[in-house]
Amino acid sequence: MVKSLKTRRDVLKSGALAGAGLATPVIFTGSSASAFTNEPTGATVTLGFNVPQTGPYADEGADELRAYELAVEHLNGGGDGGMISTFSSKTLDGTGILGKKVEYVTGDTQTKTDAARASARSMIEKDGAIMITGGSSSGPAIAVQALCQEAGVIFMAGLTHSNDTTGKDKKANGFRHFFNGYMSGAALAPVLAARYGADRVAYHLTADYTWGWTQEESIAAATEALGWSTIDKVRTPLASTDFSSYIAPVLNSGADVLILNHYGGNMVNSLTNAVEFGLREKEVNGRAFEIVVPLYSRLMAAGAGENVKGILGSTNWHWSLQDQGSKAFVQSFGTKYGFPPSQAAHTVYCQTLLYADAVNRAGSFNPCAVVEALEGFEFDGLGNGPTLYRAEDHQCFKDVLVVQGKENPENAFDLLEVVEITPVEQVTYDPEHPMFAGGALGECNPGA
Amino acid sequence: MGILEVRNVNKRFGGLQALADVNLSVQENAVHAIIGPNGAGKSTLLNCLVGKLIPDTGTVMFDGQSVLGRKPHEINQTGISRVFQTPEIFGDLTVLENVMIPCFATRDGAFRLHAIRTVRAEQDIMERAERVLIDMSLQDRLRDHAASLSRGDKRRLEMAMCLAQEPRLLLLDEPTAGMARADTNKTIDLLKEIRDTRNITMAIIEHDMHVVFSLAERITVLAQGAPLVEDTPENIKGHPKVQEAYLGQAHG
Amino acid sequence: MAGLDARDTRFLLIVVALTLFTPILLQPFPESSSLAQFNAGYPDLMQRFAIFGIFAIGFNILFGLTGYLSFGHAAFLGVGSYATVWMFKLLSYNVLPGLILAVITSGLFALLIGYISLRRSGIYFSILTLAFAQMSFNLAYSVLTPITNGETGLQVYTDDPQYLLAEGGLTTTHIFGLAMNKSLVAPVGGWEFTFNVGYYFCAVIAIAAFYLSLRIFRSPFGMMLRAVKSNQQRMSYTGLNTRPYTLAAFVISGMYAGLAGGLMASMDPLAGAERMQWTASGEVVLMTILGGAGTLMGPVLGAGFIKYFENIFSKINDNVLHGWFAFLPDGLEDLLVTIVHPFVGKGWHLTLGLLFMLVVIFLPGGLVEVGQRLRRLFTRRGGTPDAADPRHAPKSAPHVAE
Amino acid sequence: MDAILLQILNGLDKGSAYALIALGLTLIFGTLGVVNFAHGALFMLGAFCAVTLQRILTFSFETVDDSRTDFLGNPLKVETPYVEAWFGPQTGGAIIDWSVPLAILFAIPVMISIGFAMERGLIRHFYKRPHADQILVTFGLAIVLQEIVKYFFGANPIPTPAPESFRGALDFGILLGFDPNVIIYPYWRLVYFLFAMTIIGGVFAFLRYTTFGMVVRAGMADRETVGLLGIDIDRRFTVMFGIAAAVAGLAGVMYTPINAPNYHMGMDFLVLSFVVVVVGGMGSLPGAVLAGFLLGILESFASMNEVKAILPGIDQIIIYLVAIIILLTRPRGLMGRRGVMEE
Repeated sequence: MVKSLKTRRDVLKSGALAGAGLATPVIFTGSSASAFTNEPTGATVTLGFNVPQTGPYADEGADELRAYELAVEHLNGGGDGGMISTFSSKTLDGTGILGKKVEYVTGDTQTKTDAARASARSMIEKDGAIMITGGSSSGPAIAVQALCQEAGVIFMAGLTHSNDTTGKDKKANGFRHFFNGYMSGAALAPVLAARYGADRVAYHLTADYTWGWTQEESIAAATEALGWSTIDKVRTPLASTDFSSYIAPVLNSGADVLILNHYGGNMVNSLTNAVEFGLREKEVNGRAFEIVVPLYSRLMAAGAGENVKGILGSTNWHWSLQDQGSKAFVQSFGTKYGFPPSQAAHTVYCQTLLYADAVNRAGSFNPCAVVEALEGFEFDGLGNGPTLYRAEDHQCFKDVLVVQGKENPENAFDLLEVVEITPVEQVTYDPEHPMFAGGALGECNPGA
Repeated sequence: MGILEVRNVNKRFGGLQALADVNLSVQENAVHAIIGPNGAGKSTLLNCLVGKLIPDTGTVMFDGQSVLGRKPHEINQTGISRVFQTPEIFGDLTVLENVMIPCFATRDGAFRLHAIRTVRAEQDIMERAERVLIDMSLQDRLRDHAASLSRGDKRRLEMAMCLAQEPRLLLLDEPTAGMARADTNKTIDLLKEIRDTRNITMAIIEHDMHVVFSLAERITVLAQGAPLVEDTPENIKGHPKVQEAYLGQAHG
Repeated sequence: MAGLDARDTRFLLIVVALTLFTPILLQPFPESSSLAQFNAGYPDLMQRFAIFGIFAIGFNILFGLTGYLSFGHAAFLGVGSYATVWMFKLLSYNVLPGLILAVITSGLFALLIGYISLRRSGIYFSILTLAFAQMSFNLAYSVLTPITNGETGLQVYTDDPQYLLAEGGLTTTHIFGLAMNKSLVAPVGGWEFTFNVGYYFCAVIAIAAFYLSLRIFRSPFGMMLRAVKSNQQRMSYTGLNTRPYTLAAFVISGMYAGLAGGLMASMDPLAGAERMQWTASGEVVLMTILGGAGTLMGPVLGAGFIKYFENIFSKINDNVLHGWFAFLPDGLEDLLVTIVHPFVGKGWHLTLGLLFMLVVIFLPGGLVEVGQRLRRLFTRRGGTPDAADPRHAPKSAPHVAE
Repeated sequence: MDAILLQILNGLDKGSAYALIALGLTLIFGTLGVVNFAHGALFMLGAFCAVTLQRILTFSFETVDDSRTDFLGNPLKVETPYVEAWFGPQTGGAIIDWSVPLAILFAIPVMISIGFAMERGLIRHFYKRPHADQILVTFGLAIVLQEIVKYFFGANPIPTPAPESFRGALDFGILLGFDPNVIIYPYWRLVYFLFAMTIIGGVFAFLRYTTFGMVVRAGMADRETVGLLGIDIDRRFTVMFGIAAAVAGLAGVMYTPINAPNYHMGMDFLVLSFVVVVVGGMGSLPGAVLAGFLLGILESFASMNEVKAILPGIDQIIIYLVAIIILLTRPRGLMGRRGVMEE
């Protein structure tokens, strides 16, 4: 592979050396300069935080950025250390990564694949980032993951829930801590069956794009396996703001459960519309009609307000968890910013720590060494219980939370309550599962 | 048989009969004036001739061919050019370019994609345009924006654009409207010169009787959409119906 | 030279020089200076300048010359990208077949949309093009996913056929073996310049595209288009059918957009559906008007301006701000950071919006008007007051008679 | 049959929003000749008037409750709205509950002032400029306005529920002789529809029966002539801009319980409302209303499963498809006049 992405950092040093000896400029191609892309040669190492700062997911992005800043602070020995103290691996000692002080650059994905890649490329090419992380939706995450594979840097995915990220679009240089659509289905279905009965009739409303489809497929398969039937799967345009014309047909469809495979503004609006049309008061065959939102986000639950009360869904992490790691993180984040972290903040904080630790354990920033260190890595103390970074697909396997909109919130952040912590065994699947088949990790790419 | 033959043309706008059974015959190489009080249908008739409007019924023959229902550019290609009451020129282009465009149209037809050749390479077109502009005494303003010309110059430019096409029939819509007497006389001389030096048939709509009687060989009088009389200038002058039509208008 | 008169030749040479020296010109600050943040001489952004320059130049052929405001040009960009990526998937990573197919398909697509949309003019035309583009985007994002790969974006997978890919052949985009991502890095003193193959490939095509547009501007066809903008009625009464002229302009500018889209995919082999959205169409409108519609250089300036903002300003975070103002006393530092904060980083849209307004209010002719005003200021002193810039406004391109 | 009725009801509602926005847009275009890309932003500002009033009404003081703790384990700070403290929890709570309808009173002066300020400060200087300049400057303004809102209110949607008594749904089917629970229509949507009809009726009556309105209509038809009559048409047009802004703002206020407002809701509606205006015919008020309802209803029908089964993806493109067909068969939209915006 002919690769010669060069950064100012490496060259700065070589250039300074050359410049010291010679008055004339020295020109050379980058490929011979270092072993891998953006090899940090100075006293610092640069990470690239690529989050949506504009567009509909800007609030998620802002929360991710806060968590990144916190993580950098902790890695460099500032603050109370957060989850570093609870993390099962003990290589992080507040001296940065491999003794190099951690610096960071930020970019705006705008929640668009093109913008996300442009921003990631500029962080790699211009700022010399050794690792890219972030994102708040699957399209950009998959696109940036592919870019990092080509460029030879590590990608630590942020909030991305599509099966494809570690399924057909998985890449050797990419890692995902967040859970996925299949896991949501596997965790949620038994709770749904236990609560609402095993003979329910479900009606899916699905955002008409890749993520929506994979989640719809996952949830339908998981619920059908437990005896539910699916009466209809209706795709809604992404640009919809008013879902009334999609909600109305649910009324007389014979369904008694509505599953909203929506995220972000779509989720807030479709849920609001569903409640507005009286679905929550409705009874079908003597049983209460139920609404399910498989992927919950607290920030978005806040947008739906009262409407989320009692509605079941799943989430990667919630601040009310009482394990040591979660408590330490909430304490540290809450003290600094005045409110508890979101699941997006949690996952990116973990990803940053996991990357730093992997580099320390590998003793090198070389992406291939990092990949080796992360593959099959088992850890604990980051809020989700014992966790495995599976080597076959670079997906984290850990417990999944089934949550419910809280009936009587005590404060503005107390919107969800954990109903059940689904054990990791229940959400584990075979790497060759049909929903994930079709892609290949390929070889790790160190670039250069 | 005239070069332009209009037969039984009718045009209604809602309840208004704008043209009622208009017949008109313009002889080749003649100057034919169409006069009539305001609202008599003169401009409507002109619009029907150039394809801006389509008559409800009737026929319009030019040089033995029907031009009815054809698109304005197709009608122009048969040899009919029109000068408007308010000059229709390309304000953003230079004077020379304004005249080059009709030259291209005459040479190349309705469409030809000259995307790579430069304008400067079109020597024949340029020379032709310059010649016409010299005839119109606009040679000093070749590179000025057309929009910057005076009203009179704009009229002459539009005339130049029409003449550059070497039309067989030139339609003039009140060519001296709003002009001072001296300018009007100049225009009359110009039109006379065109009449005498080029083989162009002209149909003129005009209010100014001075212009009409200086130029026209035949005159058609329209009133309320219908042709009242058609005759020589001498006979029209004292025609009682004509006076009635104009006086009637003066009264109310 | 090359069918141009002396002034245009000089102008073209200046553009060529500027383009070739872009990697140097865009790195004005030494790497160690705190202003290095504003350097833009890295491959991705330079490629974007060239690509969006092509896009805007093409758009300007339609809008600047004929006055027809298309709100759907991003659709052609998207079609070009998809076509190119499909060529990567089916043949190999050589960009040439992809670019050719991109230009052809976008031209055909433009022919279809233009043929229908040009039946109307004014805002009705704008809405028709907008409607077509939005339909393309919505479908590409959803039901056409088998062709476009939807939200994820069309990309090359290892199991794609790639019939022409030889064993051990390049697995990054290249032109006959010269990889697009190959760079030559030259450190000079404190500065560092990156000369990237991809950028120069884009730059050469951009210069060709610019030269072609210059020829079109100076051609009888260009004159006809300006005449259409000036007075359609007179065109008809001069025996010219305006439709084929506008359609030709529409198709040409659609092909430019397709070429730009193909180049985008060639620099970065992934095609996302968002590049077809109406906001992307709006962006090229903004670029063109901001730079100066109807001028040759304006659209390129506008494109550079907006891309610079999008890529440089959005990356200035509080951390960077504190770095800049660190020399000040703490209170003052925080105050300044607080004041600047809403306008940079995630607030770059705000700055961009304000700048649009300021430019439109005070510089109706766009950014090139700044140059024209400056030039006038100097030439007045020099004594030739109305030597309007020959490069730009077709309005002031009277050298047909020379 | 019931499904069709249901979709007509839904369409009326969506149509109301389209019609209200398009009405203001076409009013501004018809009177001032300005293409206002910031009109969607006015709709959004209206919605945020409701949010602002909600914030004002729930403006609270803090008391520390030692018996409870917050998420960090510190004593919980309890926030009590001043309104509840002053009027008692009962009345105060009711006032907060009614914040959306109350916001109408709040939004009218605010939106009219914003409209005046926009017209006087910016739009006025663009009457004589090309449409492209108007589009650019108003688009810039729209970006600025939405970024300011985002700065203060964040990017996520903010819930603004309807008053308690308007939540829930009316069983429309029973009234028409269907089985119960077949045709359900939320109360608030009914309110929205009636509200929209009232506003539309009000605007039409104002233009038809007041001398002010007659002058404005005359000005829309022929601005120069009215100017020649010595009437100061510009001042009246300023007022019309204020009214158009208020109409868009009220549409936004009342829409908040249907869709939780966020900063880019204006852009979401902008393109659609332009399509609506053009389909109706630029500068035609009845056209805008007609097209608004027409497109709203068609959009609802297109989202029916039965329709999508035949034409997949039709709901994604229906509005644009209809716009194309109408513009090709009726060159100036449904009720447009000749010569408007065609140069």
